[in-house]
Amino acid sequence: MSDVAVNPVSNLDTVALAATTPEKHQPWKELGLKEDEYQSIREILGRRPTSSELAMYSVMWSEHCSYKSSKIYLRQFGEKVTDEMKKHLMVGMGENAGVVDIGEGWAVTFKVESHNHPSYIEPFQGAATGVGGIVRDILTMGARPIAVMDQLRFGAVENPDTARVVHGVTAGISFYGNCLGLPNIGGETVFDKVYQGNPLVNALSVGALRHEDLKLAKASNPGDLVILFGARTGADGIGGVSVLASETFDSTGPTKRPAVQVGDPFAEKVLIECCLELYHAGVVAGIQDLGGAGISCATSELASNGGAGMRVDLEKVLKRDESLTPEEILMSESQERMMGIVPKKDLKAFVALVEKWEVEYSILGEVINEDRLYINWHGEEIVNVPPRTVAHDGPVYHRPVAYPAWIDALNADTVVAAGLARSNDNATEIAAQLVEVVSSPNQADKSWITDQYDHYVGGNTALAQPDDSGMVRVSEETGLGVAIATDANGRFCQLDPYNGAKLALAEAYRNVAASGASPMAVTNCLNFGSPENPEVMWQFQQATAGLADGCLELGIPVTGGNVSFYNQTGDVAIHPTPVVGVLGVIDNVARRIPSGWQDSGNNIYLLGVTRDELDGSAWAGVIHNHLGGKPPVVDLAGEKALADLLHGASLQGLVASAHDLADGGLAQAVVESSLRFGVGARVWLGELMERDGVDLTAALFSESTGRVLVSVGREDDVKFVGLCEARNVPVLRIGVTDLAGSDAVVAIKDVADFSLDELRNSWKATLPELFG
Amino acid sequence: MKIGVVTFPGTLDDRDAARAVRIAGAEVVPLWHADANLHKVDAVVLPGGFSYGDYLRCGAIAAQAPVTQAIVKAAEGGLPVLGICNGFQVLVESHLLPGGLIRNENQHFICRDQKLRVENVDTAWTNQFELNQEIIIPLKNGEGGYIADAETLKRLEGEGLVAFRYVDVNPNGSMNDIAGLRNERGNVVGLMPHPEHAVEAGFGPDKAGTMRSGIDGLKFFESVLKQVVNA
Amino acid sequence: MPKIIVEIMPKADLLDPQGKAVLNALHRQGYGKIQNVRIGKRIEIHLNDAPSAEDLEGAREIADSFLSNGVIEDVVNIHVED
Amino acid sequence: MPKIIVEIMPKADLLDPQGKAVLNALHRQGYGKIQNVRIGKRIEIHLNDAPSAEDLEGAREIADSFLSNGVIEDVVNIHVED
Ligand SMILES: Nc1ncnc2c1ncn2[C@@H]1O[C@H](COP(=O)(O)OP(=O)(O)O)[C@@H](O)[C@H]1O
Ligand SMILES: [Mg+2]
Repeated sequence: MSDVAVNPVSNLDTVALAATTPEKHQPWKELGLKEDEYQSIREILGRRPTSSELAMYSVMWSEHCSYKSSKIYLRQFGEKVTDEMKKHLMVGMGENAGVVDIGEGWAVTFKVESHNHPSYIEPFQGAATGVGGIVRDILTMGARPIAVMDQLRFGAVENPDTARVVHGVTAGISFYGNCLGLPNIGGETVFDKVYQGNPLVNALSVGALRHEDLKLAKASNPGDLVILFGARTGADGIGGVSVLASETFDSTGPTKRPAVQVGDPFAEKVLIECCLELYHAGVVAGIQDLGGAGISCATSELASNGGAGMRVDLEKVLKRDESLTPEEILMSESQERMMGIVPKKDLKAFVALVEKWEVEYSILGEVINEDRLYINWHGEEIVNVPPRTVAHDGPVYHRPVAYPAWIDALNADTVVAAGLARSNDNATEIAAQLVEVVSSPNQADKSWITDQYDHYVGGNTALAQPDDSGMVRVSEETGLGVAIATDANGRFCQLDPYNGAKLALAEAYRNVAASGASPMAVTNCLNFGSPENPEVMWQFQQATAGLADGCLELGIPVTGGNVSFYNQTGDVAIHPTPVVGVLGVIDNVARRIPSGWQDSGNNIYLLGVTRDELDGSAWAGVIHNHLGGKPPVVDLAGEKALADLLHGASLQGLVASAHDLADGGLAQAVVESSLRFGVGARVWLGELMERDGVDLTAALFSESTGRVLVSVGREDDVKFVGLCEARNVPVLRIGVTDLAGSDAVVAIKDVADFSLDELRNSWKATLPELFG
Repeated sequence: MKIGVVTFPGTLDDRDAARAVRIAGAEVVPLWHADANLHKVDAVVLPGGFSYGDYLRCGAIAAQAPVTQAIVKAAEGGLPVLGICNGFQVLVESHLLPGGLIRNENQHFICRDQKLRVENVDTAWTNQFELNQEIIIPLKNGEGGYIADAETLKRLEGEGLVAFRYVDVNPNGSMNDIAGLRNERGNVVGLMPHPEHAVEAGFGPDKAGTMRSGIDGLKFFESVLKQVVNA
Repeated sequence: MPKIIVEIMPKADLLDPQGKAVLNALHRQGYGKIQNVRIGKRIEIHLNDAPSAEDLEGAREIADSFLSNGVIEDVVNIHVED
Repeated sequence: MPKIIVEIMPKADLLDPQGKAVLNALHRQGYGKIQNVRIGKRIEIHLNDAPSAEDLEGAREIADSFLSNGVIEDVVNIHVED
């Protein structure tokens, strides 16, 4: 902080000094504030801010913490909802994470968050601390974290820098998640050159709690103690998240201090167990994790949320490095810290528990009955602000929005207009295309990554990779559990962000339904380019509207999420990538549906209809290196009917497997369903082509939505088909499951008999060959 | 019948180990790292995880804990002790079992359903298996490569102290495909794979034709029950 | 066999969780006088012949660009042992 | 602040998978002259005052009994830096 960096005591910028030196130059610009923002801070305070106050406002008013560009759009997630949708919501948007009542006295909380920029600079630590941060959000709600997921976007596989990021990110997630003892139950891995300089690392966590254990981040009772506990505060990550996440890379950070944070999952694991015991003992009245913006955020938000104030002696913070200035302490993003609000009468019990876990703590101050946040440094007042103005009254922007100049041309460049060749009459060629699509990096087996993740720990994992959603048991008594799937197709969103967001929602919803659970709530992580680019802002406006409208149509509310802007290199933004996570509930995880067939001789049915929808598809990308046209049509009513059907069928135990169709279309789904347990299949497409009026290429590779591939035991056939007909879900038998073993085949009539072993070899070899 | 399950700071699979003990039909007694009192348990499980972050060397800091010191002494007196993954590393660092465990050959953490061969059934924890039985047990570790000097290896092989060997795939570069060891007396067994993750149908490893239904791990716990009852 | 020794430590400003855990363990073992512990790497590069100036230059390059991660680590020493 | 430096290496005749992986990577990068790479630890123990003979004795003890595992590692060096 060049000219605000002052010595601990001698050169301190105090409130008194600020009042008498109004004209002192302050580095608001270097801290990322705009002139009018700086002026409004002066107006709020009626004087210039102290350097500590400036540090606080600048981090809290950054894009990352204040959502200043996105706020006006995110509101609709709270507005486009019915009472029915809110019925199961115990905590909605705005808290650290939303909380959903799943019955039997249980609730779950889940959220997905980005750690994109740090993960490009230092992939290992960036990804690791991304997991750490989201898990603390879940813990803060009073929940025991029970699983994690990771949504990854990397650059092109052939770019030499991609391997650096892939290795670092996956190792970081593996290290942190595994050490925490949280099963990794799924995620996404996509390679595309648009993410070359801006990989996306999103992490999701889910936690479970009893209703009565719900905790909120607020300090409302005067006299309660403000206690910082967990790791010591150090110089790492000062300005890290806020500056990195708020500006493009060429801008320099405000300090010479390292901008990266180093994670210590061991400290976090201990913190989790310690917090859960503190909750259980009933000794914390409010709690907040320290993430981006550190103590600035925790103090101002706790006070603001509780409608109270706080008095804090900052020198009491336990430091790793005694040379830290008060400004740096306020901004430090050291990991594995929590701030608890503890009634004085409970202090003894609090101390006994933190000491049991050998967690360090220090009492910083107390809650006061005044709308003020006072922070002192060795007795001198360095902060005196209304907490709300820091935490919640940040600037709100109505950024200019412009319809992208390029999009009409892109939409006109359809697969048909571009004349992409189809090999409908050449069985050899189309068979080769199938293998090429299936084993392309985005469609290939992800176990090179997911085998680095512990999916067993906890003993409650009912489904994980490679199944359609991750599922964990919440109640060991009844088997009650939750399923989660996340999706985002950046290619579709580039073509049409409104429908692209709906498509992401539809796919995640369908994945949850395919696993046997009932979709219930939505979280999201909106990854976009610079909000200062009106065309990016248009994409953002479209995507948020699409997601909110889609949720309303499906009747499931958004409970929280995260926005990541500035994902661009120079002027080139990433594809809009709104990662949508859907959480579903299942009364007994024993009822879960696997994504592949386990027995031979079952019938294979395709639910839904197939249109000639190849624009933006994996086929267009992999075979023709093409992106253009319009994404597939979204039919959310159809998705709902499909989900209801799967739920009904699962209750009656009618389906032996279900796998949704998405990237790579029917071809991909058939191959994956066979590979899941090594059971072959015989498939014919003639009737499908005739019924839906599509050619062989579309039958195999179209990415029409609202489709699921199921296998059904012969004895359940009549009942199952009857159920589909009763619910008006289009159903067509397209094949039968075949033998397992070394001569198992996926036989597609008029295309080829693919040896399952050969398919497996190509599908499995791709990532190991690329990344070792 | 009481079986102690140890928790160090950073232990992760203690709840799973406790569940396995309960499913096998024994009573669980939680043991805390800082407490040297073993509460008269009939056997002890050192579960998996990252005790003290597994910093320095896996299991090295946990080997110094009061509870470990007590367990070492009791094991020398014949108390059945099972070390799973990090627990195995603690046993090795405590010199209850020979050799060392180092970073996996491919440098990655690996989680997979692993086939093992039971090579010794004369122990407190394997007596319910058949000799050379092949079982599937989840494996998950970053530092599971077993190493020992030539002389130690020779002794292990010569005296039949290899309890489990990896079959088909050696996932971490362990010498002689060693997945687990026993001590001379047979009361102490350590292995990298996780039997406590294969005790409940629905949550175990995949078996041919049925998802997540493998429960081969249950026999470890049934073995110790049998052993203690017969003792 | 001649070796080039490259010594790498975590940057002073950054958290060294490993060092912290070992420090705590040593304190528990009664070594209260120890103020801090930091843990880094010692990498031996074995060569057939005594390293030339060029080899050392190469080692320095490797140390900075590959063996260490400049974002979180410092190369604190490079020297030759025979 | 004075420090005692403890250097630990994997035993010469045992596998060092990390060293091997780095060696392979260096060969791929064209450093063909390198015969072998081994990776060990460099541990700094920070003290308030210059270490006494007793402190050094203590450090040696810690190094042998705790910082290294004699079954798989050797303490190759202990020295003081100021
Ligand atoms: N980075 C990752 N982390 C964890 N699981 C992943 C990751 N990438 C992919 N997976 C898992 O691999 C499987 C296949 O992924 P994908 O083909 O993208 O599924 P879908 O098409 O159903 O969205 C899924 O179970 C998914 O959860
Ligand atoms: Mg799917």
